[in-house]
Amino acid sequence: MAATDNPILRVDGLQMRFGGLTALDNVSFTAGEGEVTAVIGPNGAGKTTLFNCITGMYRASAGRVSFAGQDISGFAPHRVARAGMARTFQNLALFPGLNVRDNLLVGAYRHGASGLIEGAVLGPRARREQAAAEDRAAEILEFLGIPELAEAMPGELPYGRQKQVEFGRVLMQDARMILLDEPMAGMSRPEKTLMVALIRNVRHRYGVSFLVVEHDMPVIMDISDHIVVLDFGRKIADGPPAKVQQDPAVIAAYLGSEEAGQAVFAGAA
Amino acid sequence: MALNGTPAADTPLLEVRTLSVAYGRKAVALNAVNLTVPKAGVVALLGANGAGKTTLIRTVSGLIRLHNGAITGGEVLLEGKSIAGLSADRIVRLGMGQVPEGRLVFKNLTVEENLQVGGAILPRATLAERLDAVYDLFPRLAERKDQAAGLMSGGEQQMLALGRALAASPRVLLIDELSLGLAPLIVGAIYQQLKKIREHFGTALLIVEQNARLALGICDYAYVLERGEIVLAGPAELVAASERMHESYLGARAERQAAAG
Amino acid sequence: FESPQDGVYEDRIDWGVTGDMSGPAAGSQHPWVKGFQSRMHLVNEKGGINGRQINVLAEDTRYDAPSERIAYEKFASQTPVLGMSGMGNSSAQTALVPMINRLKVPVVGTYTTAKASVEPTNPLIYGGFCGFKQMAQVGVGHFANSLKLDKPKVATVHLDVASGVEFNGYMDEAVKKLGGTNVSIPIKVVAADATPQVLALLDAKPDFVAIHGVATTSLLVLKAMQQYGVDVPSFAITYLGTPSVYQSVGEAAGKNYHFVSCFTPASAASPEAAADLIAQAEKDGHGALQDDINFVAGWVVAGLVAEAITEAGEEPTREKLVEILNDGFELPASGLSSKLVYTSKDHEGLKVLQPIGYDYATKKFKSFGDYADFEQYVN
Amino acid sequence: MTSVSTSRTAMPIDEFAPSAPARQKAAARPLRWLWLAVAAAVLVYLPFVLHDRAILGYRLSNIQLLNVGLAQLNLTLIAVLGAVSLNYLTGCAGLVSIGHAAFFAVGAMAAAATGAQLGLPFLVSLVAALIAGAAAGVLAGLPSLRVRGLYFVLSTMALHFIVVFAFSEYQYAAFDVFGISYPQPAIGPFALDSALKWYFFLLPIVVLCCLACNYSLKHREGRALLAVRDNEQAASSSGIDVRVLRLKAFAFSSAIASLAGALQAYYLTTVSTELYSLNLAISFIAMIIIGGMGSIAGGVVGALVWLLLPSVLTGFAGELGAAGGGLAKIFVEHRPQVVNLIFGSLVAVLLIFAPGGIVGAARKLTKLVRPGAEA
Amino acid sequence: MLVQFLLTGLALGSIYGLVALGFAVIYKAERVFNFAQGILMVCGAYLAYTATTQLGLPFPVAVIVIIAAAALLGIVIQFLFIRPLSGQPLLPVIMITIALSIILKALIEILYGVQPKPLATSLPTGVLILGDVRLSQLNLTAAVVSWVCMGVFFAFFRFTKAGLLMRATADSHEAAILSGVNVNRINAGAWAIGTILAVIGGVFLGQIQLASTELEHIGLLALPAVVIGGLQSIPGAIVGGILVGVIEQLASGYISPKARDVFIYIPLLIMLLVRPWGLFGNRELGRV
Ligand SMILES: Nc1ncnc2c1ncn2[C@@H]1O[C@H](COP(=O)(O)OP(=O)(O)OP(=O)(O)O)[C@@H](O)[C@H]1O
Ligand SMILES: Nc1ncnc2c1ncn2[C@@H]1O[C@H](COP(=O)(O)OP(=O)(O)OP(=O)(O)O)[C@@H](O)[C@H]1O
Ligand SMILES: [Mg+2]
Ligand SMILES: [Mg+2]
Repeated sequence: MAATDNPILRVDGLQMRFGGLTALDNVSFTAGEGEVTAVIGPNGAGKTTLFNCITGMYRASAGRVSFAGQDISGFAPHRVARAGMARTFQNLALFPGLNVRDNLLVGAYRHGASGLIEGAVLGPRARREQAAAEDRAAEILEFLGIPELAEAMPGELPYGRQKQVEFGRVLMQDARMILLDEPMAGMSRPEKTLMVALIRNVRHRYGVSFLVVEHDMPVIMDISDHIVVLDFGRKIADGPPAKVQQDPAVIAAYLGSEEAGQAVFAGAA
Repeated sequence: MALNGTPAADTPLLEVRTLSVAYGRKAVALNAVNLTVPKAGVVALLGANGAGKTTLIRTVSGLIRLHNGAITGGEVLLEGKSIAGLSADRIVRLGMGQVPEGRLVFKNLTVEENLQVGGAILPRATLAERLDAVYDLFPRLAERKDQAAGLMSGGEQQMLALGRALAASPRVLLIDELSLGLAPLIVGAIYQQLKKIREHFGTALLIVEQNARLALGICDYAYVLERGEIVLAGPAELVAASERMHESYLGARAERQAAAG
Repeated sequence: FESPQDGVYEDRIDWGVTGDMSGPAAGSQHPWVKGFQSRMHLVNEKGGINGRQINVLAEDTRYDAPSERIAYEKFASQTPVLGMSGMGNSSAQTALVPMINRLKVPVVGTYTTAKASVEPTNPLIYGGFCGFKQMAQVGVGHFANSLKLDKPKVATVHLDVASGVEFNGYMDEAVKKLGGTNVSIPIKVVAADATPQVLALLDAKPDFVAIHGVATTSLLVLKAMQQYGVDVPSFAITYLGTPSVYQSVGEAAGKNYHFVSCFTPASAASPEAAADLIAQAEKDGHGALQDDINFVAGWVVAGLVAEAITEAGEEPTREKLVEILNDGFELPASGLSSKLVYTSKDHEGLKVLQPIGYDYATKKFKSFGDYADFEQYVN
Repeated sequence: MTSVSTSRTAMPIDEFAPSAPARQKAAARPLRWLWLAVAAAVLVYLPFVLHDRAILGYRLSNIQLLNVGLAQLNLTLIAVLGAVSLNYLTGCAGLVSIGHAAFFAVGAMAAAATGAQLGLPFLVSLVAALIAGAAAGVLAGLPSLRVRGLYFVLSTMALHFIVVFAFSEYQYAAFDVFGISYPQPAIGPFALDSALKWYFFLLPIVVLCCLACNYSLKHREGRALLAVRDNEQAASSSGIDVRVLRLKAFAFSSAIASLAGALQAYYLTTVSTELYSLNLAISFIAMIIIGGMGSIAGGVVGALVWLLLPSVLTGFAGELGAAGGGLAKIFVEHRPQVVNLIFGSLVAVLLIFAPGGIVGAARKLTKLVRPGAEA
Repeated sequence: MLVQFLLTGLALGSIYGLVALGFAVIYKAERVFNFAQGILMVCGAYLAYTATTQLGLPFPVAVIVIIAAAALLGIVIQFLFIRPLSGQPLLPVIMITIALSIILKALIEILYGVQPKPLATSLPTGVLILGDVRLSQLNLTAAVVSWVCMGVFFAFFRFTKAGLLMRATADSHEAAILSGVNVNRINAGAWAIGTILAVIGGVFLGQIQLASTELEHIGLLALPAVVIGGLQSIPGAIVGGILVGVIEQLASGYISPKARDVFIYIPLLIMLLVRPWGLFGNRELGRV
């Protein structure tokens, strides 16, 4: 299994309880460097919770997370980000009061060091960082094919575009690993296709690793090297797409077998 | 472009006539849209992001003003009577249910309370019966009766939103992006439930869906919206078979490309 | 003759008034401004002063120091006035003293007198209200005398703000002079109840009580005293001399409650002395205010101003006005106030006070004699 | 509006386009300088107009000058500092505070301790006020680590009452009941002893503070602040330490407010605890709402409107009342109340019809008039 | 003495609690932090003045008139000021309630003048003597009324459909509309209730003191009361009010009246840091 050869992320016995509910129950897996790892599972299985525990949004009840050789268990979100991990959110998380370019610029935060006062007095370092970040943002907007939207406010954009902007902000972080929570929900098929291409591209150029939650099975089968399946907070399968797809437990819990599954699977390559 | 065939001609349940809608002063979101939902019919509204699907739903349900939009032309008829000027809650009480985009549940209320609010327009006696029917459709909701809705997962909230709309026993149900964020199994199951809803309750459905294939699988009739205009309309099979549909929405070609690249 | 930079024109003289007309002290300062304006209406109706109408420019300063500052500078140069009256916030007044010395607009008839305005005597500032010191002296003197107390035990309920602390200081002084003791009992401006204060009173067992505050303070203290059966006489500072307190505490608690004042409410004054005031108040729609001590005070101060302007002659200027006032100026007791004296060393003005009570049967105020009878207590 | 079209030509997926960044430069540069020069000229000439009550020798009536005087202008400048700093905190950092008057009190206390008690020079006590304000700001910001929204608002209200209590204890213990008196401020040999001198001392301070706030928002941490306001979670997952940044913003904002408090105390020569009422704090909130939240210009405009409007209204009410008539009688009788009534209604109308404040409304207008142009 | 302080604090605090309860109802329904609650209380005192002194109505009639007028006032306010701002963030809504209080205060001063008015109603004004402890019957009546109101509203929100709809509307405006709820009517109802409660408190306070716009500041004490009790909690408002009343008595009695605010706001601060949702409130639900 490729993932374990060269893991960038190692999740070990992760557990998360909310009152009486165990949202994550002793989940362990690894994600390989430069690979796309998918997390799938029925609604409420704990996928978002898993993301939240890894990125420090929630403090796990038990278990460890190590990233790029560093133990990041219990890190606050910003420290996780600074360690080189970036994420998007299930229900979109943009800064509605900032235009698209500024949204992207926030992504460059971790590469700078200048403070409030330095900015206030136009200190040289602040200006330098600003210029560098702006150049980078322009590049990324170009890359996403939306340079003309730099001045637009995110609220004016359609949902799919907003998702792209969020992705752009994540790219600004130059992270080693990117966590995407349902990046393609609400997108049309051609847009999904473009998004898939984007993910591929980023991964190949920069060797960025991805951890992706997505319900669109064709897409998942298409892009992932490795799939982790959760159900009721427990890991029920873990392996390459072809194998997971055949796994009876997965079919029973998630994919379904009869017409329902067919409808969804009709587009699979 | 209209493909052959129109829905049943006798007074349709819901009819949208040359409807135009704009946000703010200039942002035209819908342009002279015509659409019909027959009694107990299932109609799908397809289209890319930003095509105006949500706008259409909001206009029909009267919520558009809450989102700073305004009707600039045309009318909306429910059983032949214009409802364009009515307040959204009036429209709901006239029998129009809605499952909005992005799961608007009452986060601080329990599942049960959410459903009770949904059915608040019903008399007390029928309400209990109706709630049982909803729980039958979604056993997961029955399990979580007393949980606060805000703590449920995305998919569970989606079910709740659907359940809440059904609790009011609407004659026509507007559903915006039902499959968004739902696991395939659940999507499949819910679509099965939609069929049941129509059969059991005779509820007409207007379904907005990104997943064209899924929607075409259950609807009688489909409309395709592009940049605020209907560009394709016709019976489901015909729409599904059309060249344009294949190119843009069912994505056969694009997918093959992606797979190759 | 015209002197626009001093607010004197062919046909009118501009005169400034500041007061809290919509802020926390409006309950007492608003009637004062109204009294001032009413008196000037009367002056104007009688032909003004030397052919000039008096034009009152009233600024609402909301008990706020910056507003007071802005208003003063306005009066100095923006809409220049010959002089001004009012200024009812002692902190603002303290803050303004340097500005007054620089801009030299005389303040004739202050509503309250801050220490910094009178020590040392300032040629530009003239008191127009009874001083806290005299209130304490007359109140203590009168009660000690009429209750035949040797070493009076006194309790002073006062607000925990600047003027309250000051008043309590004067009470200490006045009581100590008689060899008695004074207990300070602070209370808040915004209070819903005076139970803690009255329990402290129960503890102190005073022979009589002095009250400093706003109308509500008196009311709460009196009601609580009644509730806890503290039956001792009390007196309040001048500002509290409004009928509403008496009316709402009722006779049982109100008959033993007095206030000390250098002004006489219309109903306690002789009919002839009060006739003008009552007629004019009715005319201006202030009938309800005629018995309010603050209205009377404003009325009296406007009279003082009119008299000073008259004496300044055909060609009044700020300088001339100051000269007149600073050089030994007297107004005899009018029936509505005690006599007013300014000397170059003393600008306090109204120094003699009398205790005043309320007669529930006639719904009128009553005074306990003549101002002259109480002169003995003041020094 | 760009909408997704199905026949889109493919974006350069396989190619990064390292084209030169199209950073927008203001096309109308010279015009902008011209505007700036005009604004500067007006600001410099304005105090002379108010002082002489005339423009170029042509006398103006009080109403023509909107019943505004120089002292009022100076106090307004100080209030601008308060409003701008609150807008930085509330509009930009998203921390709603009704404790802003407390920082004015902190500044006044710091100035009292250094200037009035220790006799240190004026400028030194201003610096002391800045430092004390920053320190108090950090303390006041601590609850922001725990609570959000309304709960935080209430913690600032608690702060207000606690600081005011401290102020009055300090005042009564170290000074007298009438207030704290400040020495005559002077910069070296130059005494600030007239309204004109004060104006030219205050103006650059205010301009610099506004610029500083504005610039900080256009750079790394300032922008991060806006991000935190808009979406805390997304901000923290971009590497922003939300807690520390909030405290920094608090310190920055309250340092300016505290400076303003010290300046106000010196300007008024004596201040007392009653000055720092909840109403003062509320008036700062009103200013930023009226002007427009989240922009520095909003703070400036709001302070001008809030402080100058009542005086203008009072001026006109006076004129109207003099005109006579039935309604005019109410005007004369209840002028302060009528002014308050009109004023409160104006605020309400603004809130209802221009939720972005005056600045927001102006921006919308310019967008309508010149599409594509940003104000 | 301690017992006396405690009991007086309890009785007085019940009035704060009553005002706080009105505050909590409005907050619960519409998420509006109503700074005008204090001036609404003042309106109560003046309404009572008009009804009893100016119109000379018999007390029971006056009570009905006052309550009807209060409900109308609340509905009008909601219609004119609050409805247009629905969906706006925290601060503009706080601000419009402040603007509202400026407007109401000015109107009252124009209509009634700035001098306080004595208020005389037929509420019992005597003294109840229990051993060493003396309690004003007025305060006791107020306490009883507050407790009754608390019980009524607790039941209302818990067990009635209108209560459920009110909670739902508070949660999500849009979702409530989509459920066929006439949210305008619900919100107007909440304002009517909130105003009635403030007005009742105002009648009591006006009677204890004078009808005066300065009563507004006492209304401000309802703010810490609701927070300590829990912003949306019905019993919390009353208990918070009582706590504030007791603290006020103890601080004024044993330390100094000046320290009162500090002793009220420091516990508030501690409460915010330790248990921000208050003694009786619920945690706001939130998840990423
Ligand atoms: N903050 C929280 N408090 C209480 N319960 C929570 C919280 N967050 C999540 N849960 C519960 O944990 C379970 C897992 O939720 P999670 O959001 O991780 O699911 P998911 O796999 O992302 O589902 P979906 O695909 O529908 O988004 C759900 O049952 C949810 O109700
Ligand atoms: N509140 C609003 N104000 C201004 N413009 C809006 C608003 N809501 C939507 N729009 C614009 O109207 C157009 C149609 O949007 P709509 O939400 O109806 O599309 P949709 O077909 O539902 O898209 P999606 O599949 O992304 O949900 C878009 O260009 C969108 O940007
Ligand atoms: Mg999820
Ligand atoms: Mg949509």
